[in-house]
Amino acid sequence: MNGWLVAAAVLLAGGLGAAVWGVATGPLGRRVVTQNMTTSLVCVAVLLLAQGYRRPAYVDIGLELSLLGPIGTLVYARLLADDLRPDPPRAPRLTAVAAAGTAAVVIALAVASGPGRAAVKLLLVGALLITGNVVASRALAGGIPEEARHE
Amino acid sequence: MSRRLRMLLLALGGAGFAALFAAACLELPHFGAARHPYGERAVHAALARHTANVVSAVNFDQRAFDTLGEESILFAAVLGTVVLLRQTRGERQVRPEPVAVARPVRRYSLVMVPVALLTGLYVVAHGQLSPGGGFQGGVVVATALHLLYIGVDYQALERIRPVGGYEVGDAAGEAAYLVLGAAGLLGGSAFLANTLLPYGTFNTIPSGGTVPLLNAAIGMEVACAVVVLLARFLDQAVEIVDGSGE
Amino acid sequence: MSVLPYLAAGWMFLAGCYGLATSRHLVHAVGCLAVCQSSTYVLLLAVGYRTGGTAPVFSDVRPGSRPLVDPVVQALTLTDVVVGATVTALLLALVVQVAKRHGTVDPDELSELRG
Amino acid sequence: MNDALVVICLLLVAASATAAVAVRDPERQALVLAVLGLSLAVLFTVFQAPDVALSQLAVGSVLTPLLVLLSVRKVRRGAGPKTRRGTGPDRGGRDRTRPDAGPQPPGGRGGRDGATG
Repeated sequence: MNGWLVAAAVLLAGGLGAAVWGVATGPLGRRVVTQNMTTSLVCVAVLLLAQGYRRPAYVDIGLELSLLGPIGTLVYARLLADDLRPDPPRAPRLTAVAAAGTAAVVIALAVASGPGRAAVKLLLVGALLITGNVVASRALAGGIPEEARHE
Repeated sequence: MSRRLRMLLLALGGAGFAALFAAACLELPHFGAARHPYGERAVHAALARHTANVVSAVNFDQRAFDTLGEESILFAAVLGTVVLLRQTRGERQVRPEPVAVARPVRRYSLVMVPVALLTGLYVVAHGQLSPGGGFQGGVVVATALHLLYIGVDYQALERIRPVGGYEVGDAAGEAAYLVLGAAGLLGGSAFLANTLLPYGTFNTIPSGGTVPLLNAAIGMEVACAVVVLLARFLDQAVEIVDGSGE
Repeated sequence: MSVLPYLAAGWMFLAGCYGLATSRHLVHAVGCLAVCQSSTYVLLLAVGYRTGGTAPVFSDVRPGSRPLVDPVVQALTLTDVVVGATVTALLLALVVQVAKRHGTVDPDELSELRG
Repeated sequence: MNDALVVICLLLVAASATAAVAVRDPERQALVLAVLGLSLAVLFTVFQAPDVALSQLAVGSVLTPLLVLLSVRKVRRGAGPKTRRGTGPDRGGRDRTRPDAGPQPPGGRGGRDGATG
């Protein structure tokens, strides 16, 4: 029983539950934004779990997710650009909340793990995740124009 | 087969499966039980050969032959895709127009390509120590390259992706795995037996005998295979159009 | 609790099968097959789990200091994930080929074409 | 505590798997599959299988969506420009004239169209 695991459980039950609902219903724009936010959410949850299980090795999962998650969202931004263009999904507030939440959790984890390689790695994951999330939001909000087609 | 008949069959099959599966579940060892005879033996065997990541030890040492089969499946699937998605008669190739991706997205992609490549190589290189391995790292490496298509431009991807080279790399990775296996045979023991190299110091990169080498071979094969696979799909979706005119 | 993971895996498998049988688009059917495949990951890992155990990876823990979950099923699942991905890729290539040949990806229309 | 985590993750995985089947448009299904992949990755972490979680992430977050979306794009283009948008996914190739197909029995299809979750 420890606080990190409780935090992860609450985050997953609330956040990921809402994410499943958000990605399965509603207009396309909302679904894509939800997918983007899910990356941050799951990454933070995995970092919390790594701390809760006292296994720094699990941080590698967060590292990979912080890289691949935003790339995945860019895939949607790129290949669904035509469908998203009429109503580009903008979610500045949600993005800001996600970035702030990520930063808070990562700093708390880095403090808890003490100075050293582990803390640097955690901060790196956090920085990658926040940057990726912000850039992916920007890409969804019309950052990638429609591709010219040869018809 | 009519829709109704199909649904009836599905309902019958589903009900049968559900009943049998539920019955089987009740007889399975309970979730979270403490007895794992195979797992304990695998851990002992891995520690005896100084491999810190037992899952890698199982994959590349104790079950190395099965992994050969798995990689052959990957190899065959890529081959099948290449055959299925070739350019056929009546189709022509067009150059996709360049797209103007927003500046921050473009910059992010360009910066992330080396970062992701490095991470992929890190995951491959530490496969015998920490979670990860040839497959996971290989996919990350291949994904990193495709960031150029996603975030920059198709032409940018094409410049760093001579598909022929990656096809050779795919085959070379598979061949390296076979050669390492055969080396065990020549060294006087069995195919893919991990008896050739010293086992090294526990929890350092050159530990575990042939595990790191097999890991690297798989990493190379997977990275090249994914690049070739995606190249075929990208060709179809971006470049090749129906020649009869749309 | 002692059988919940197994039942969840069974549910996922059945849901995937239902989707496969009622699918009206072959790409959607491939997605449903991926769902079926993921049920096998859940089942395998659930069999190998051990309450209070940790991953059999000793880069950051001392061997013997904590109980371990079963590494053999994890290796099996790893193979399963790889094979699942290749199956998805190969089937999607087949779908593209079907679309080129027949101009449709609706399974019902495809069977009409044949008969 | 870990039991609660296992239950939460299992329910999330089962729910997203059901949603992935119920969402019938392949592009939207790709989004749900991505979320399914992420919930599977968390479940594997909770099951103490970081290696499997890593490979699930590697496959599920970029590779599968990219393959699915590229296939959908190719299939749609192959089926003609009219189906590009609007009528939903279920009518993939309807605009193709097929003189040999004969008249459709009325009411044999439909009803299920657009059954998104």
